Amino acid sequence: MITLSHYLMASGLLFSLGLAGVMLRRNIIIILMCLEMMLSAVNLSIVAFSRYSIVHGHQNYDAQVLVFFIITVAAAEIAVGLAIIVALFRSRQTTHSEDLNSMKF
Amino acid sequence: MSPLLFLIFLPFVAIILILCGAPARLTSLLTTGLNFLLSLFLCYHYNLVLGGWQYLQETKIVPKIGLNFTLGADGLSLTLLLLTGLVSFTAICVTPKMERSPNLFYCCLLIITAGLAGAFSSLDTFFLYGFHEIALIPVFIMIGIWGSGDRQAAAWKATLYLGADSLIVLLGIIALYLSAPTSFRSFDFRVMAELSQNEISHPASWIYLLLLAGFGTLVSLFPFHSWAPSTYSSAPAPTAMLHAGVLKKFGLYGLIRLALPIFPVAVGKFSMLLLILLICNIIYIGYVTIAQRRLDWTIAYSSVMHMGTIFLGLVAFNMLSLSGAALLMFGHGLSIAVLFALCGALRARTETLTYDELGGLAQLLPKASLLFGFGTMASVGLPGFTNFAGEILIFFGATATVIINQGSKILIIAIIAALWGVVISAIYMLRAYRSVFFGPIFQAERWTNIKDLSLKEFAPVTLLLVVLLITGIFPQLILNLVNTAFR
Amino acid sequence: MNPLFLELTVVLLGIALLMVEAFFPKLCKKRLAFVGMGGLFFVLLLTWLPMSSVSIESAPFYTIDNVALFFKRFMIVTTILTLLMSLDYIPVIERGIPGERLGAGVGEFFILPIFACASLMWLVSAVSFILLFVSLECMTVVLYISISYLRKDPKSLEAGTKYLILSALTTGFLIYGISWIFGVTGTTSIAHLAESIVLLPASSMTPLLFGTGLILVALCFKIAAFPFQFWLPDVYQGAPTPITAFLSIASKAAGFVLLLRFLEQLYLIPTLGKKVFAITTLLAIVTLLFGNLAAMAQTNMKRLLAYSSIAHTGYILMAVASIGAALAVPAIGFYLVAYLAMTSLAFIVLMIVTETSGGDEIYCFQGLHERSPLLAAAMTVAMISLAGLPFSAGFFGKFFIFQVAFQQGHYGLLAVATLSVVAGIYYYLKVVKAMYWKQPSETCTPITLSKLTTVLISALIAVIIILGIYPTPILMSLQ
Amino acid sequence: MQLTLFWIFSSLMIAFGLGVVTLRSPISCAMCLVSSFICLAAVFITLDAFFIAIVQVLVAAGAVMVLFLFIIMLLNLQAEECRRVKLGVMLGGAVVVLSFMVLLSETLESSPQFSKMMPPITASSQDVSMIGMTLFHSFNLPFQIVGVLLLVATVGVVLLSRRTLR
Amino acid sequence: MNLLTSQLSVLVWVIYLAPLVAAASILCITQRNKIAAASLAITAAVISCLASWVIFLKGTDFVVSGIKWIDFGEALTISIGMMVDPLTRMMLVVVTTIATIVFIYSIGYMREESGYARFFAGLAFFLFSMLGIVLADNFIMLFISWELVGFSSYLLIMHFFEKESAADAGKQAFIVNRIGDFGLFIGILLLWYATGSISFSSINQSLPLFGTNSVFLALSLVFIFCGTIGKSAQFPLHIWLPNSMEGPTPVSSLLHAATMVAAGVYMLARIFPLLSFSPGAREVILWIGAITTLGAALLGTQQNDFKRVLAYSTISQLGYMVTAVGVATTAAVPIFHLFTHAFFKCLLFLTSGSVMVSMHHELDIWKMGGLRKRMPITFIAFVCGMLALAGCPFFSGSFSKDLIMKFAFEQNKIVFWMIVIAAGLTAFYITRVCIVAFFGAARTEHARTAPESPLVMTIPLILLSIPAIFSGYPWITRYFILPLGSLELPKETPAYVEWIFILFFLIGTLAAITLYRNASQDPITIPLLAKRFYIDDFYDWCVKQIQGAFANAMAFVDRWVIDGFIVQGIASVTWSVGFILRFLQVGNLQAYTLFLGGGVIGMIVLLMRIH
Repeated sequence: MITLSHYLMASGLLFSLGLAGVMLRRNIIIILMCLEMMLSAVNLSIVAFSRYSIVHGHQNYDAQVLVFFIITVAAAEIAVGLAIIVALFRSRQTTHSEDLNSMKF
Repeated sequence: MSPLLFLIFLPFVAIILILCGAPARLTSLLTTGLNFLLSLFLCYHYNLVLGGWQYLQETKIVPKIGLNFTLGADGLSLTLLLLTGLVSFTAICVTPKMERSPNLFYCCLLIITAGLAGAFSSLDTFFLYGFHEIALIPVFIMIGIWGSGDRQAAAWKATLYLGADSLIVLLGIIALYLSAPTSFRSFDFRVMAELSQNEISHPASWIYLLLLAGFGTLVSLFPFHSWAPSTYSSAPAPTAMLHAGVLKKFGLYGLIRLALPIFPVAVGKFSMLLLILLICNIIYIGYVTIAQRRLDWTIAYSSVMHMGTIFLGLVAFNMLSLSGAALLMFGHGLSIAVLFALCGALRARTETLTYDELGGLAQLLPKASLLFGFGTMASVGLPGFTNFAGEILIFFGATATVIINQGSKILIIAIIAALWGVVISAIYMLRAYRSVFFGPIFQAERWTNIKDLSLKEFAPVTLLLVVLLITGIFPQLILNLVNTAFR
Repeated sequence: MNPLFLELTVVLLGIALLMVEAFFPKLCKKRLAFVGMGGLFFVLLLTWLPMSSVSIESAPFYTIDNVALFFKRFMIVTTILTLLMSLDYIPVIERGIPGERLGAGVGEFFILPIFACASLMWLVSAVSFILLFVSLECMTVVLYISISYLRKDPKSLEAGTKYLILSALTTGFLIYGISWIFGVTGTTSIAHLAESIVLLPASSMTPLLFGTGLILVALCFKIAAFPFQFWLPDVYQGAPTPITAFLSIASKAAGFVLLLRFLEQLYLIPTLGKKVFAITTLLAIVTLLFGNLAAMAQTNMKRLLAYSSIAHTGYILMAVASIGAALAVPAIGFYLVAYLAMTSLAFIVLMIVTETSGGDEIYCFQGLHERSPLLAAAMTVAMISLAGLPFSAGFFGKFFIFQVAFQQGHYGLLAVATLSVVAGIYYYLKVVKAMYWKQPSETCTPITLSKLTTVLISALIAVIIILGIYPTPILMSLQ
Repeated sequence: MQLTLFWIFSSLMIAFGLGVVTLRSPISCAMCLVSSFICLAAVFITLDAFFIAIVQVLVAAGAVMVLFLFIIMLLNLQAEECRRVKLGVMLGGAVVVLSFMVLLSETLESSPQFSKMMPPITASSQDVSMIGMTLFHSFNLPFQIVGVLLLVATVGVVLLSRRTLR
Repeated sequence: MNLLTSQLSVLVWVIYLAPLVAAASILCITQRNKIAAASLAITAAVISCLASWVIFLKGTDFVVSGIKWIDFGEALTISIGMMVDPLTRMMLVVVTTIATIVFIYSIGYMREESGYARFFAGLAFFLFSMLGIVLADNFIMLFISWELVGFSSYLLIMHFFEKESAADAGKQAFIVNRIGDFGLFIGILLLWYATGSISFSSINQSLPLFGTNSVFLALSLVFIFCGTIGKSAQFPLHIWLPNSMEGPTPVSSLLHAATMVAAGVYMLARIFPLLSFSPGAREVILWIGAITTLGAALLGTQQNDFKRVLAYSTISQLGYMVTAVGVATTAAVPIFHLFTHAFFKCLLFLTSGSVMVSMHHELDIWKMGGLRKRMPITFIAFVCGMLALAGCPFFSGSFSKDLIMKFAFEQNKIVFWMIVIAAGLTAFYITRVCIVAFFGAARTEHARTAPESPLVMTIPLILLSIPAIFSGYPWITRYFILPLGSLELPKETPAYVEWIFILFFLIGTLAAITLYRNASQDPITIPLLAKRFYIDDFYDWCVKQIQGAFANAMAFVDRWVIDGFIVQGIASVTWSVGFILRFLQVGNLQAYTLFLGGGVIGMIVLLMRIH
């Protein structure tokens, strides 16, 4: 049977993949995708936790609402992020993170 | 309302007036003059028979932690307040006309004055500390703008060194505060001292060491002295006068008020260390002073060296030596102010203070030479000047301690070192005097337009010297005041 | 009254202004700002009304204790100051955004902080991870937009992007942490965290720590503790100056409130408390060292203030690490208030100087004293206060923090802090040095200030000095 | 049944995730992401979280993906130009990710609570209505805040993405 | 004269303060006016002098209750207290009388010189300080006056400060005196340590307090004696006195011959009762005195500078007095020589001043010659002084010297022979000066045309010649010296002692006459003596090489090790660390995410691992 740790491991793997993408990719759009992936991974673990902790006979809906919020917030965040990227691309003609180096030290 | 409050707030009022467009020099002169007269009056009005703390006033600041703004003065504070008034007044008198932002200069001087007045009249360690540190920035600004020589490096060194040092003091004060049991915690040093006497608190000796290092640095105790010479030699004359003359005494004041009465055991335990350091201050710095080739550096180092003698007075820790130390603080404050004032006047005229480039100025500047001579003699401790009386008392006091301690060897060595310091100071001060003022005129063609001291330089310095002489001939005037603190 | 009305009023104010902006685009933007400030001031006054306890529905999320009330006021004041600063910043905004006509898009610059203010007010009341997450994100989104507001300025966009990526990344960590805490304890409430943890078996400690670590990372990111401070200097430098100030003050304060609420619970569990205590101490040490030492060689004023902001995080972390002392929370509150006054003063002067000398490097401050004595004096007061010299608000702040740290026996931390303060004196005085020692360059002309700015600057100087002498009101309101 | 579904969809999810991280073209990445999210929705279903699964498909896989693709098209982004791969960065990233996973697995092994079986749901309740109840009743305040958030985001997106402002 | 003690006290105050008032008035008011300055100073001196004579003639001992200078009750009370006893009275008279004469003489001597007012102010101040020493009833007042005397000496030596040599001499005098005072003050502290008192009377009666600790007593007294070594120019601190001849001649005469330098001996006389109980201390004193006597006499034989010869003779004579302290049974013996020496040495210096004025400040005796005829009064006065100094029988000096030798003969034969030889040398060198300067033919134009000095200078010479001849006779010593103590030897010395002394005097005189009659240059040159035993050079070397090198090394340590290496080192290390730390902030988003990831790992690991 599937234990909680299966789900958590799957979520963890997805989270790690997202993290790896954020750290290793240099295209900001793809970084945003990876971020989105990380948030989804979190959703998975929350849902898993809620499913495995039965309250009054049903799963913890508080957690599911949290997931709902996360999805919403993530969407908003991505929207704003993409808007910034559009503006950035318009002014710098790039979405490459290494080109963002006018301020350092 | 305590009259001491006026001493602190008058300068601030003056600053506001100057900012609003009042003539800077006149306003500052009036303010400091008024402060001087007020402190003189307070000294006169102080009830010697009653002794203790007078002119008390208490304002609660943070009642929960026992932090109050308490003003009050005893003889020692009054003496130092008098010194503050006198030196700040003369410092403003001798301030030359300057091209860059004169208003700022006077404001800075006034801030230092107010800080000093506050430091010497606060009974709360917090404000004691705070008021003294006010001077940090004005000094920084003044050295940077109006200093001479390698002024930027000097300003940085002084500010950072003293900044670090005052933090150590702050830590010491906090440690002291926390060492009292919770319900008795207070920043009032009278309470702190009482607690130690009742042995309610358990002051550890490391607090004493913190305070010693902190206050010691301010007094340029070896090996924490290296900020002092460069600062004093680079600072404009009025700044150097106030800093070396008065501000430096704050460290000693702090030690007398905090470290010594609260940690009698630790003082005894570490007297060996302090004695060794003060011997270094006298002998080592003495010889460093001898090696100096410039007037300003010589005077600056000399002020470091003289602190050793005062420290001896503190270590000996009896009524004689403490009174002597207080007297010497007063005398040294005035004499070093005289020397720096003249040093500044000379620098303005000759643009160099190197011995090799000077000589025979007495023929061109008889007044300056006369006053400098007096200053020199005061500084080397000629009888008739306050410094002599102070030194004598310290020596007797230290000897008295030797009697009590059944001949502590290191103390004896320290006394001998301090006595030898008198010789050393004669060596370098007389050489300085001789190199600058006597002998044939060096490069006579350079000094064709040189002018002797004007009245505004001559009069204030003379005032300082007259006070030095009066209190030197009648030291009991000061001692009566000071003794109220050491009874 | 119901405290929720406070935020509601602010939100309504923001929406109303948005409407006005949308329907009357020709309206003078300054009026908009003044209405916004007026409204916020009104809400500020409302906070002194007696508050009813919050309704049952929102009770698990929302608290209105002293700390919350205090920081609500704090946030409102910060926002008002930001708006005041923005008034002087209008020319820069106009240059910075591509508009069809002058003044397009300026109005929103005044309105967005109001929404941020509302979310911050929720945030400081949050005692549930859910409210925490939502309101934190709300504020963050506003900041994303505001930081990249000057679209013609590549630096602003670059800063926005960096903040976006890094902040979103930490959001990921935050909710991952929240999910772990929820998974282990079964609760999303911060206020009842300790109660739930006590019931747990010992074996749950590791996952709990895993979650705690992740949440701490996110909070440390907000307060910019080392090694989570990397975004900060770049973002500070690139963001519009009023937003930098807002970011530096409000966002940091909010981070600390959350940290306090979270750690207060953890400290109740002895085993956990010790670990967290050690971590906070360590963080304080490295943050102090990094912030202060790295600032020493800095030549750009905005970056200098950024590093200084990191440094101040270090100081406040000292107090967080000493949370056991009675005065710790008031000390943090006071420090933040002091930080509010001095940082906003510094940023205001910086903004004016940047505008008139065309740069935010420290050398642009040269001879400021001769160009405008008031500005120089204001900057000096700000620097003195930031450096923590008496009698300035910053001094009392440091004093209280040193005291609580001493009380808790953090001697190593104090030693590091001492070194830091000295380094701080150095780099703050670098500015003072430039203003006073140096002569202004030939091209620099005297600066004339508007009346409002003069009053604002004088008021801030007065606040810094008064708090430097009489800090009690602030302390009292946090006890 | 559930086991099989879990294995299939979670492996697919990971695989597509890997695609996002490794593929060069942004469009491929976006497609992988969509696929990964849809697999995730399927995994949600194995957890009896039907509503969330639907939302996941609608919002994440639908709306967000459209947004991504739209932007990629708008900006006309081609495959990421080849820049020098920084070995240090790769190594650092690998170390961080690997240690993160090590820590995670360590955490999972540390407690017996993670190896418990999925408990059966006893109460018969409607998923959506429960969520609705929770959302609008006890989570009213956060819900409002999310509203404000969306408002702000809208304003922001308009401000940032218009070529010129009116 | 029926004066009450209180009135006498007032008189003492008048004596003491009149010169101070004069000095202060000159400094503050009459700096520009030559005549006013001179008359003020002279009036003060005359007032002091007359009052001193009144006190002397009155002849009562009393204590003037002074003001309390420092008052700590039991612990320490220092008063400006004065006492009058025979010793004081004698010294008062000698000091004020000679001072008055020299003051008057100075009008003539200084008339052409610059700094006239300053000079008289200095003289008046000196007189004040010297009277302080004489009148002091305690060690601190003595020490204060002692220092002030040193200061006025410094001022007066440096009178012609524009001259390098004068400026250096003044400085040297002050510093060397300070070194002596260093010892003196240690001595005072030691005595106070033992007795708890600083007043002479109680110290002198405090012998029981020392008990058996004779080493301590000897040590204290030797330290006290250090003051004498400095002030009275004893070996090895004698070098300043010859150099101090850079000052105007009246100064040399008054300060560096007659009064100030004798203060050291006077102080020893003050504590003589205590001293007489410490054979150890007296042994030290004795030897120092003897070495100084002989050494200075040797050096005197090879000096070509008129005043320097006199300076070395002064050192030598002071050596006699110090030796006398070491050998005599009462203080009267050294004081007796002090008394006679004061007059004849003052006289000799004044004649040298008279010669100098006539010779346009030429001091080399080899550029003089034949002055006997040009300046008869000066010559006669000089001869009087010379004979007194050389110890010619029937002149004052012979009485006192003779006495000292007899005492020395009793005590220590080696010392006896040393000072006898010194006596012979004394006769030799002073006769040499006399022959070279006053006899023979004039060697320069100045010498040929040298005029006799004006009356204001010659009258003091004549006045001083009288005591120079007669002050040793018993009918004078009866009033001046005998009240101090007996001059009798404990037992009869063999008569030949006196003859040895006369013999050496004759040998010295005759040798000088034979050698230098008609000599145009020095027939003997002994570099060792001409170079003053190389002691000055040795000191110069010490100051330059040892003290200078040490000071420079310390300065180096201070500048480069403490300040440079430690202080600035810490600062720059801190700064550099900051500078390097800054590079963490690379500005690259990817790096930041990596660091952040690292931070996360670090945080979690730490949380899990810390216990």
